[in-house]
Amino acid sequence: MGKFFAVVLTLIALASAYPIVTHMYVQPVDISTHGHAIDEQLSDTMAEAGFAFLGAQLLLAFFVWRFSNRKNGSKVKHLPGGAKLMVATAFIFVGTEVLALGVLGQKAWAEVYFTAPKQDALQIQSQAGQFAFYFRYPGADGKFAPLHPDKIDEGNGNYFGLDLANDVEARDDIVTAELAIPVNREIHLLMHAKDVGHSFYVRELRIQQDFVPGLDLSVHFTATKTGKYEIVCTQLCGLGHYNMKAYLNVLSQDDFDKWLKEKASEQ
Amino acid sequence: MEEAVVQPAHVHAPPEGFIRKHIFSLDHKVIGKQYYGLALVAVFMGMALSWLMRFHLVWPTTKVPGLDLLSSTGAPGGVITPEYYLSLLTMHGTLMVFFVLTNAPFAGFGNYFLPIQIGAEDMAFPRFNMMSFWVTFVAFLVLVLAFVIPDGPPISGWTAYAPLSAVGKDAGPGLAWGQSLWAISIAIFCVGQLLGSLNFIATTLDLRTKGMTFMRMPICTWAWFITSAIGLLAFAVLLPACLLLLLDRMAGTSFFIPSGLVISDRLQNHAGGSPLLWQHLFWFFGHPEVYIAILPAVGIVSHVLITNMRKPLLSAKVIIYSMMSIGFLSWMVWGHHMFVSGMNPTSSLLFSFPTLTITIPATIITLIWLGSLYGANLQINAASLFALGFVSMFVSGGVSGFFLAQPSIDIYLHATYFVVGHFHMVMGVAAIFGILSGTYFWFPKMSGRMMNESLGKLHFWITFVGTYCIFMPFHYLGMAGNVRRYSSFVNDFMAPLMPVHKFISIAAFVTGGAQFIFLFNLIYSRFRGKQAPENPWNATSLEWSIPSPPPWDNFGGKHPVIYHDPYQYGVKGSKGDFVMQDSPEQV
Amino acid sequence: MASGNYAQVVEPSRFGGPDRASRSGIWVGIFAITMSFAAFTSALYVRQGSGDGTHIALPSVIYANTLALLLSSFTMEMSRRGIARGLGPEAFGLRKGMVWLVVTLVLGLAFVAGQYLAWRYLAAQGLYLATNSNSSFFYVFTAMHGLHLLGGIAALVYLIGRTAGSNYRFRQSLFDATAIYWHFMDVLWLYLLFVIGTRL
Amino acid sequence: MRTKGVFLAGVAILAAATMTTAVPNGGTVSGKVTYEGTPAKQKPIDMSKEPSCAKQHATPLTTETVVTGPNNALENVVVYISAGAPDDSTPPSQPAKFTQKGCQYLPHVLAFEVNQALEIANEDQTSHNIHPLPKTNREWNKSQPPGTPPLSEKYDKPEFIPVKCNIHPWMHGNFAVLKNSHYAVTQGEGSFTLPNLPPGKYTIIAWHESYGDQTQEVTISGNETKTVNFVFKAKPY
Repeated sequence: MGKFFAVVLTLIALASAYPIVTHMYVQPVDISTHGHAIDEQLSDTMAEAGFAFLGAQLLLAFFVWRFSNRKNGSKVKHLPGGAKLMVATAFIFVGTEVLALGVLGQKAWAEVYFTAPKQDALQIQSQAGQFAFYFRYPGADGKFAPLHPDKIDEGNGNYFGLDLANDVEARDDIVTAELAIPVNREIHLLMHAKDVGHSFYVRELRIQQDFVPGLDLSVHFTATKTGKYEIVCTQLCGLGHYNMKAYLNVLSQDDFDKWLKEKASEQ
Repeated sequence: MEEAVVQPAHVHAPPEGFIRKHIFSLDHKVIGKQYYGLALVAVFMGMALSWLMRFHLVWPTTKVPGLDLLSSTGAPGGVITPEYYLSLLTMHGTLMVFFVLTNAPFAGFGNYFLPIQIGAEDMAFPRFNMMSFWVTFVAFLVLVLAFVIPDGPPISGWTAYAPLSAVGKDAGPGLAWGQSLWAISIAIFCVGQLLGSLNFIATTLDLRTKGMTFMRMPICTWAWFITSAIGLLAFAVLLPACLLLLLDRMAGTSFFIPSGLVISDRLQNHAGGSPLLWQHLFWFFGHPEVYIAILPAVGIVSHVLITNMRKPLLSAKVIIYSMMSIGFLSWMVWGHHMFVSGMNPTSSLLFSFPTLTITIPATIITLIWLGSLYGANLQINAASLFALGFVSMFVSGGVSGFFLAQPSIDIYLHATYFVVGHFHMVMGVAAIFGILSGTYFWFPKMSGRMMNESLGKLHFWITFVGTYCIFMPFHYLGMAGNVRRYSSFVNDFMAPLMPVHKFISIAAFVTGGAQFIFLFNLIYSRFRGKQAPENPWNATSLEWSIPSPPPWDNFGGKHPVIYHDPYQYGVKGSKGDFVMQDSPEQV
Repeated sequence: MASGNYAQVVEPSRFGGPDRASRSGIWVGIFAITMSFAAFTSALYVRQGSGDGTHIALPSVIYANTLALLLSSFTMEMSRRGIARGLGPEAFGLRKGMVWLVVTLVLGLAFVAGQYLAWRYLAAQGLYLATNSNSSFFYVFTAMHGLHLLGGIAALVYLIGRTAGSNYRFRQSLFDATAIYWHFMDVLWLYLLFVIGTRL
Repeated sequence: MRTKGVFLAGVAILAAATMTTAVPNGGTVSGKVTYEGTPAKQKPIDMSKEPSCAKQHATPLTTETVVTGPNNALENVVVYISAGAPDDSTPPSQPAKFTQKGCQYLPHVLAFEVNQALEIANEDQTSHNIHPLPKTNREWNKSQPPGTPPLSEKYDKPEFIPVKCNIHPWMHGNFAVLKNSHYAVTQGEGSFTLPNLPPGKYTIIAWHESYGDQTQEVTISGNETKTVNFVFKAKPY
């Protein structure tokens, strides 16, 4: 029975490793300038974690195979080196691993969070609400008009709560349901939550950031490939959470300008 | 002068009558069984809920016959609505984390065996002990009440993030009375756990019998002791958090609700609250809770492994110190649940390092187990199989934690199925394996009858393979960016992942089904199992020195005297290759 | 400390024993309560980050209450000493201890009543639980402390019952535990008063 | 077009409803509802988040807070008798039908009577959520997965109730819960007819979701036909 356990465990360990080794399920191609750091960090960790996983599982399997149901009265032996060896191993291997990954991870993290957006970054406001994303471009005057929650009227397409009646500056703001951005241009996304907590997740951008009501957060990124990608909500926000999504549309500068003009005419 | 002297409270007369014996009993053994029974009910409920979820995820529009009887609005015509899926999810998480993973390994086994293992006739405060269970039971009733009220169970997940959990009915079904019941239930639960932890600590400190020095306590006693210390702090923080949440919901305060929220076209009348405050308070409890679930299992498994390896661990001390350092570190890591929640990025790094550091004591524990297996005379039985399974799960769940501990990787993996896979492996399945191992090991002592070994082994094989089939693929889904807590996968990129989900669901049905073998075995053996001897496993600790089941005062009115460390195996003893803790013979 | 005088309930065969247990128990409980109030306090600090709280002028009755509570701690100690001595050779201490115990109870009740007055005073100013963050925290702090104090009062009533009852049968350790708890309530209140006074 | 079909159905129900409590060949009030000024521009709705709905609309739907017809006709105005006519003691037996199709509410404004059965159907391939926001009536909030039986509800107090779908923020509609059977909802031409009125003095109210309501008095004698017109002031913002 012990030998059987060893076999089963070995099979499980190998089967578990197979899809990873063969890259059966991997993150989609990275379209951001910072994503490579995250991906490298991920694969480094995968290598070390995979080694630890297989090592431990196979060792367990081997020992169970070797030392289970021995004939009665067979003398028990003790591992030379004993606990000291184990503790030392843990500290040396895991310790260095921790330090290495910790330090490397810091680099990747810093690329995303410790760099300020450039001056010429394109500012776009994103509002998350139950259960859709809406986006606002400053329009002709290049300014975001102030928001008035009491003015929100979704039936009328006023998702942000612009005071169109009294605030002339608000009338040129462009409100859209898709996030179109020019390729290779830094985007500074200002994040605003309308009701509860939400999150902004684009797998290809390697960006995930919560919307926290009452907190003005922002992320900045640069997309390097044109195309349509999905923006999904990853913070449980209510019954429509699964259906809360929008499209990120990365366009060439010209197409983007055309798109923006067209949207402006719809307002 | 004698007048002032009365019987110490712990010496209570043998209970009379059914009520006193089996319901409002002061006997730690009965209370332990009550906790275990409650956990058993909760775990099968939780499992049924997960079945419904897995079913809905892969067959979203298929009717579940009869489900509309449970909730006509939640499942009109038997089809699960998005909000009802979230209700199932919330109740599954709450039942499992609080009423199973906290109750069974810690409160259940702990209550039953901690006093016995230190040679006490009962807990220090039997009345508190009884209260702690019945309080917990009320908490359970309050929680499940949410299933039958018109509003339905809450939909904000077991983490109940504010403001979703705080604003009330406008934010959706289940968030009116359902969410309030949840908060009330958890608050009550905290009281029960605080009473319990207090009891455990006082008992361990002051009721150890003669010769039972700290280092002579069995590893599981240590685990329960450390866990109760963690629980004391954790639940002492969750309780205020729940009270503040209730005030926001019912008294119109604004602890967690900021200004200017518009929900269902209604401007909410709150100002200045901080949603992150809830996250901090919750995770300050929430992360230690992981260790409240896993440490007792670590203790139980070590206890079972040693007995079945017929040799002591390379070093019990090292395991104990590792558990302590894990408990200690667990207080500085709560922020790693909030890497992407807008917390100051520097603090993310500060939280990341201790989190990664926890892998060191965890690795030490694992290596000690592995190293001790070398040269063992390993007995294979249901108990030891589940213990070995635990070691395997502990590793599998541990390594995935390595990814999530790093903020940069968490940016991509946060809130994907990778996380679901991780915590189910390490705190869900692993802890459950610990409970099952303990059950097969201690059932003879608790009931006086042996469990059926072949059924036990069958149960193990299906469960072991099944859980890997369920939870390993979760990690792959996470790698592909599959978002968690979705009631159906409408995103374009998730379509190709559906086959994996089908596989997982089927595995879940099979594995869940296997648990009924266990349930049958439990009930059958309780009444038909063959009589258990005093010490069926030739074990050394005190619980095996008394009859099975033990008398109401454990040691028949006297206190045992301890002569040895808990694990004298692989020695020449009068009874065989072991010497009991309380036997005076020299080793 | 007193319980040493009555070693007969402590079985030498084991560590500590049930009598120690109730005192370790109370310390553990105090630890947990401290933790809870630490959580409340940190909540206050985080919450005040968004600074929408308006300063609260503390009603002067608060200080009277504080005085009452401090006194009660003193009388509690007198009572404990008295009873302790009473169990020794000179039994007259018992009656004395009893008197002090009742005084302590009265002072405790006075404190609770005084806190209630403070609430009325705030309500009269239109400051209710949900008015603003500071008023919220004022009510939460005082209410939570009040609840814990009522627990102490219940213990006092129990002790008085047992002490006045047949032949002064009670457990000294229980008495000590109550005393420790009562003093802690005192300290806790001083801390809260400081927080309320400086932050609200 | 499908929309018209449902409207016709709606009208048919209205007619039937009217029959139930009608006095044959009584008087009639008819007229036209128009606007003056520039109404707010109706914005196209981007449904890309719900492809199964988006592909049902060749040209994107626009918001429907102000729907106008030729020569300043104003649609979706509920014209009803608020005083003069007795409350309808027995609500009509036929249910008022409210349909979700292409992530749009059909009709946009549904008028029905107190305690009349309200039947809500989901003809889409996606889950919808129906969340009416009443002030005086009981509030409920239900989801309706595709292929589930229609929901049946009723309201016991007269009220104008905005309706929204929590899953699709752009979906907004209105319930007009009325006391009697004398009502009409204006269509493309902005015209309405309230037939079979017994002689008497009536207060007639025209209600519009964006422009509020207007009141007029009218006295009917015999089976004459009185003309009453309403003109709403429209603002661009």
